[in-house]
Amino acid sequence: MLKVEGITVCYGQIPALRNVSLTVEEGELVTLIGANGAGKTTTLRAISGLLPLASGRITFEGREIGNAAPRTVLALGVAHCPEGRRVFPHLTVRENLEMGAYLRRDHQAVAQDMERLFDRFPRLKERLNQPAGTMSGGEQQMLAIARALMSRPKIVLFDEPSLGLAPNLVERTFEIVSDIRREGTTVLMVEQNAYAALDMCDRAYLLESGQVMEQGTGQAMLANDHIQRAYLGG
Amino acid sequence: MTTRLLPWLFVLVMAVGPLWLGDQYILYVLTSTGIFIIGAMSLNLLLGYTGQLSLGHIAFFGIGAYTSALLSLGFDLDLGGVEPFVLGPQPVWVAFLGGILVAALFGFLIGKLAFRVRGAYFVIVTISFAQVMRMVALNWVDLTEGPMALNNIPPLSVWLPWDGVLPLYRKEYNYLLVLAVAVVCFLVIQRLVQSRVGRALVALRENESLARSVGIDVTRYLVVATVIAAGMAGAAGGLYTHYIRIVDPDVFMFIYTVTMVIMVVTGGKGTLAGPIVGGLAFGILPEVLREVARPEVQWIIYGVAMIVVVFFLPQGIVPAVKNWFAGRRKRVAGTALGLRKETSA
Amino acid sequence: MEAHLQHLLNAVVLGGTYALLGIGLTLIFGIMRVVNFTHGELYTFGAYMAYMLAGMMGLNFFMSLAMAALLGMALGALIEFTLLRPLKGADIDTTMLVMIGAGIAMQAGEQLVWGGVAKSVPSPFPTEPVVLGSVSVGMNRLFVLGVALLLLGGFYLLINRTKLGVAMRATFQDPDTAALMGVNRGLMYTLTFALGSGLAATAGALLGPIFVVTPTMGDLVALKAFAIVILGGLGNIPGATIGGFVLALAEEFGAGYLSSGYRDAMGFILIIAVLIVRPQGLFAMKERIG
Amino acid sequence: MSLAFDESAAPILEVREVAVHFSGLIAIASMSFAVPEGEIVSLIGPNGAGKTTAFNVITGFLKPTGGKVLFRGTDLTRLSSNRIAGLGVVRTFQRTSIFAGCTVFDNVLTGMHRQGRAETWGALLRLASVRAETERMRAAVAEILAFVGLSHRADELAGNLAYGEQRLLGIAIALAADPKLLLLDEPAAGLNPSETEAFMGVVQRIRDRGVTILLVEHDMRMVMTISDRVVVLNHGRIIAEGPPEVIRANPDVIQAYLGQGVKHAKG
Amino acid sequence: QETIKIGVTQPLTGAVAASGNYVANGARVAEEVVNANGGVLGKKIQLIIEDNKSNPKEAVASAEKLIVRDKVPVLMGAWSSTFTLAVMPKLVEYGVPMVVETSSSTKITTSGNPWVFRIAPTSAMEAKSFAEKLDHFQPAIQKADFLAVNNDFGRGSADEFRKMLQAKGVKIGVTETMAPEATDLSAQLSSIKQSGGDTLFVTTGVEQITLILKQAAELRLPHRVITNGGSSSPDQLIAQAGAAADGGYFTLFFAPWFPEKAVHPTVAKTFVDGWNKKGYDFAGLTEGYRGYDGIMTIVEAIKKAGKAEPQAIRDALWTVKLDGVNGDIAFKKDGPEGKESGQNEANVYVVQVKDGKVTMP
Ligand SMILES: Nc1ncnc2c1ncn2[C@@H]1O[C@H](COP(=O)(O)OP(=O)(O)OP(=O)(O)O)[C@@H](O)[C@H]1O
Ligand SMILES: Nc1ncnc2c1ncn2[C@@H]1O[C@H](COP(=O)(O)OP(=O)(O)OP(=O)(O)O)[C@@H](O)[C@H]1O
Ligand SMILES: [Mg+2]
Ligand SMILES: [Mg+2]
Repeated sequence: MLKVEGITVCYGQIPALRNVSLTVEEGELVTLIGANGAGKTTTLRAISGLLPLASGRITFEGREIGNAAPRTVLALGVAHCPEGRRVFPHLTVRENLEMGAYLRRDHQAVAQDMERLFDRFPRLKERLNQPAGTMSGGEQQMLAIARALMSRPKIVLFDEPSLGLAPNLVERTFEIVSDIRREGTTVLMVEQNAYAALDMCDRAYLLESGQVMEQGTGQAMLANDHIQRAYLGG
Repeated sequence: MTTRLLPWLFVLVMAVGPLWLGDQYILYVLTSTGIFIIGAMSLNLLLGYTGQLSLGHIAFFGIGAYTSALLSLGFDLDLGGVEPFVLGPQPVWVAFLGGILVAALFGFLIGKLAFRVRGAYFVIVTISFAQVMRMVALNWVDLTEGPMALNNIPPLSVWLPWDGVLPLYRKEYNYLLVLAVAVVCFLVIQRLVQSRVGRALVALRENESLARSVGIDVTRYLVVATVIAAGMAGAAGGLYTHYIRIVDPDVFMFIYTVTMVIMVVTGGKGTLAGPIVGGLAFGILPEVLREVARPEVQWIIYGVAMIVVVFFLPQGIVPAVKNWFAGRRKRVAGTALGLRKETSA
Repeated sequence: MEAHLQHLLNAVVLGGTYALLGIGLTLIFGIMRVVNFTHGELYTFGAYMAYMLAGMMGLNFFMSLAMAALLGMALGALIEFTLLRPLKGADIDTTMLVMIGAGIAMQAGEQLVWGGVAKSVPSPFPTEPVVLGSVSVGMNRLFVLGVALLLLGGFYLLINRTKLGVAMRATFQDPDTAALMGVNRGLMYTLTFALGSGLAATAGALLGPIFVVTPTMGDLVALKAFAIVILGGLGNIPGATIGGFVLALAEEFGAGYLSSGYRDAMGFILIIAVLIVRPQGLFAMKERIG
Repeated sequence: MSLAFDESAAPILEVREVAVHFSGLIAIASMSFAVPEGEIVSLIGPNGAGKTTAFNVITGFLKPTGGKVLFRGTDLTRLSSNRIAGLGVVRTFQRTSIFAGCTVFDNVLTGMHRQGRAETWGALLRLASVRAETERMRAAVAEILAFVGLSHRADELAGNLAYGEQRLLGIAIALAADPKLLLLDEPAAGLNPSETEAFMGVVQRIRDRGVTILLVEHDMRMVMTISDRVVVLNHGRIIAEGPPEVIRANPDVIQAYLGQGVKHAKG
Repeated sequence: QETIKIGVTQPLTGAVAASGNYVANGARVAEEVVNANGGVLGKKIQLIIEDNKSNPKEAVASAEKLIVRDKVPVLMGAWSSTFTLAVMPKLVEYGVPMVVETSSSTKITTSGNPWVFRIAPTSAMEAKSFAEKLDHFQPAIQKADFLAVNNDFGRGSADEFRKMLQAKGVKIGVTETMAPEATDLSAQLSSIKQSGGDTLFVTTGVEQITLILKQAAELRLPHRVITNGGSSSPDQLIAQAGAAADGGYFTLFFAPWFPEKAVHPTVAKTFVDGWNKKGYDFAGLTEGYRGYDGIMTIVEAIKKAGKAEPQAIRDALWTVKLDGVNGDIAFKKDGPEGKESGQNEANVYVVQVKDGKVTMP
């Protein structure tokens, strides 16, 4: 479904990704792990069109999307929940969610989706008219996740969705990820909570210094010595 | 080592070059540009280092100019008391220093105020302050003569052991004086920004709450910066007033602040040499343009030149030149490294 | 009493035009954070367009007004596209410098094209004022007030109640994330700048027949518009509206009862005073830290 | 690991009945707790419980609606945030906070502000003492960068660092300020388990240097491992307080915060 | 062939560009007329016109440039009093005379600058001439209010007229001022309406006069409006203020509708013809004459001096007796002894707009 083929991405002159390839099949949950600065975020940003490719190809459902505008990529069904929350600080919670459904025209369905998300994150409903920037870190993270789901994507790119969430909510978030998968949405997830991520995913990739070092099923990766030592603190 | 000597070489060339050329007109242009460069340097301290855009900076310049002019001419002030307050003409240097002090005092007030308002709000407060000052100069006719202007302002003077007191009517002297003041201001700013105080200012620019969280007394340093910047702008104003020898409320014109901003940003804000390079470029440009086109077209070229500079050198001229040199050095180093690799392989 | 009423009426009428200028700028300065030094020139541009269309070409006044607004938008779009777009990501001072350059060039261009001599736009309204008891006001001024109020209401709804308005605000708070939501960033930038410019041009075209049209007419106006935006809080349309009226009241009563020499200072004194008490402007919230 | 909470240790920080309201919204209803000198105390609680708000109150970024904060007997609620930092109470930010336009080195150097004495006049006259001080500080910066593991990034612009590195830099800056009491707001967010583990070592070493630490963190493995004591906040009220093993078993805390299947959470 | 250069500094851009350009145009007409008649001392004259950008600092820069770069032996300028005052130290520094064509501040000729020769009248002189015409006004002026632009020109004029009217037994109401760039004057006019006077004296440029007339009509101001300072152009006012201009009186130093009523009709006619030939705006004649008379004065002085040298021109300026568009031009001594400046006694005309036409009562 999503195919990244040998991409190189640079900030200025310096390459952050070198010849990275990965694939995500329809209905899969794939995670990306790696140390700080390995290039995980960069990979997701390149897929969703925020960064230009120096070389390589990205295709989604057979269509070339490397270097396409973020809007085009989203319209094809790729949603991106960015790192570090990135809610619109001066918009209210409701307006933030509306932004998530920006490209959608089916207003009634949008309203229903919003209600469903409120069931998952009741706090958001309590705070509908609060400017997002005044919410607590975790509340903002909930909002960011909910917002990404508002577009009814075919695939969601999550960049550290559990960041700053309390344990019970981390749990809830992973449940949601499982839920949406069950509903047929594909997921590509960057997660520092490597145990949980590897445990629940189908396949995983390990990035180191901008290159794919390992790949395999989640369980295989969990069992991998190197990964145990370097990333799981085992 | 060369980079340390470079500024002094520049000063030497500036001190000797124009005098050697002996062209009065060039001297005039350089002197009046130099005065504004001093203003721009002081603005850079705020804009470039603390990140506070003072779009009313000319107010300090004007206050310096008016104070210096009034002190040197003497004035009487009826404040509604029994006796009007009368002050006779003061020696020009006393007046000049007075101008600096009063400007610095206003800088203190504005700095205190800036404690409360930042960013766009600070911009507007400073604009408003300059406008109010202009209105005061315009309407307090008893003191400032309002729009009728203060004229016949004495020039600055020097005391020479063999000549006694010599009023500086000649351009050469005025030019050298402006140059000297500029050098002093440069040194003050340089030392300040390269110190702990300077880092505190930059911290304020970059991230105020973080700065406070590590114990930087943001208000205090902002006040220090504003006082110094205002004092320097006041000195520039004093130089101006004793050089042009008339001062009227137009000295508070917005376009003058804009001129300083242009000098700072095109030259490279937050760099020491920026205001000087930008100042020379955009101070001299209008004089060059005089010969080229009709007046309106001169302005158009001037405006377009600014846009062009930003487009091609968005950081300003000085950082662009620095990067170019750094890049070249890196390339040279890179090839050297490459060679070594080959030989070792 | 009569004098109070007359001053009040003057202030309300003037406040409408100030508010109009304020919301145009609050879009660009308040929302986009571009210190727009062409705002005054776009105002001037609108006035000259009204002069050209209604005065020289003899078009219907209301038609000319609409066309001047559209031309102002077009010019705004052009400025955004050629000058601001290539600078994407540059800081506020850098874009400001470009706008200063553009403003200087535009003003000189206006003088080159139209000459320095004042022009006047023919007005379709009778010169006879509307008399209300002891006070009176020009018909054309009432018209301006009416249009201003309509535009203020319309833009309030646009920015705060429509999807487009939300997207506009989102874009300038976080362009990258807005793009991830499917917003066409470029379009938003151009559109916002064009709308702000269109409002400035509309103000110019509306006021052209009341005042006279000169190349420097925008200078003072631009400064006041900045003041109004700040008074109301950045990006806040109701704030800018109220800011406009407050400024007009301060000027009118300051000039009427204190000293006319300080008339134009009143607004600025007011701003300093307001910002000392409420540093974030009259109608804005404080930011959260941490 | 150190012993459980020692009643006799004098509190370095005492929060007394602090309340914070935001126009109608009650962020903190009433909160009292103490931090004994030399310990690591964790403040945990669900999202939106008021932890960051408490930090904001302690460090003077927010004036509380009511209550007091005593640092070695001084009431902090009256002081400005920089004065509080001047007393040695230094915090990090939950939202990454660095001097983005400066190099990593300069970021930390700026953090050392409190340790410098050079003032305007000294700088203008370029006194020898000032120059010596600068040299000393530069050496200290290198040490701190090595301590948090950012030495190799010293000349990079801080804004260009990856997220996790920026978080580490934030801590380096706080350390540079020579804290007596260090308040860390979710320092491990964005670190993977190994990095977190290494970071726990860093925190413990900071404590061993005599710095008291108040920690807000959602990574329970870290909290439970290194804390001497845990304070649990929910809906702006303290619902439990005690050594980690007690808190871990507290049903209220499990219900409100930890959740049932702790297996997914880190640790 | 060599030419004789004459320097002109005027505001060609910026706030007061409109008037500055009119004056510059008048000077250009003079240049053509002189050169068409064979120039002076057998050479053609050549104007070098510099823009002083409506600001005093630039006024100095333009004077420096003209004197040092172009080596002109004589200057004309610099429109506003502040620009002129700013240039004056340069005249002493380089020893170059300047003919002042517009500025009205008394300071210019009283501050002891022997290189300044002003053909424009001071506000005091204008008030004095106006006093002679006071009886023409029916009904007589009982109580006067003032609205003046807040600069040397406006304030000076309001002061002098107030003094003069007071001496004539007219009651004085309020004096309001306005910023030069102000467009909304309703506050000031509302206060003036309150004062209950019958006549409003207005001193400012033509743009603001237009605004005042329009806004006075909107506020139903009962006053008769009289403008002074000579910087208005009734034609422009009729065109732009329409009916609102009706009934107003305007003091001028040249009334181009009635060249025959000028002191020297043929001179006035030559000027108007030259102006029209160049296709300049009729409305600009009331200001343009200043440039014309200024250059003519300079040319006359050069002729008398017999050489184009600053000192000689200055000495010759004292002996000039010229038929100007405004009237006779000759300089009297003004200012401290030994350092006197030259001041010309200018003529003043009052016209009235009636039924959309300019008339001379
Ligand atoms: N805007 C930028 N400019 C320059 N370099 C950048 C920029 N953003 C990231 N980098 C660099 O690119 C590399 C990869 O960064 P990236 O953000 O993709 O890492 P990451 O794997 O997501 O790390 P983390 O876990 O810390 O989020 C890092 O070395 C980082 O310093
Ligand atoms: N400036 C503000 N205006 C309005 N509400 C606010 C403001 N600041 C905080 N709040 C609210 O106060 C509550 C406490 O926020 P706080 O940031 O302290 O939570 P927290 O415990 O740090 O949560 P997290 O673990 O998610 O970071 C939240 O519900 C938040 O929405
Ligand atoms: Mg990342
Ligand atoms: Mg928090």
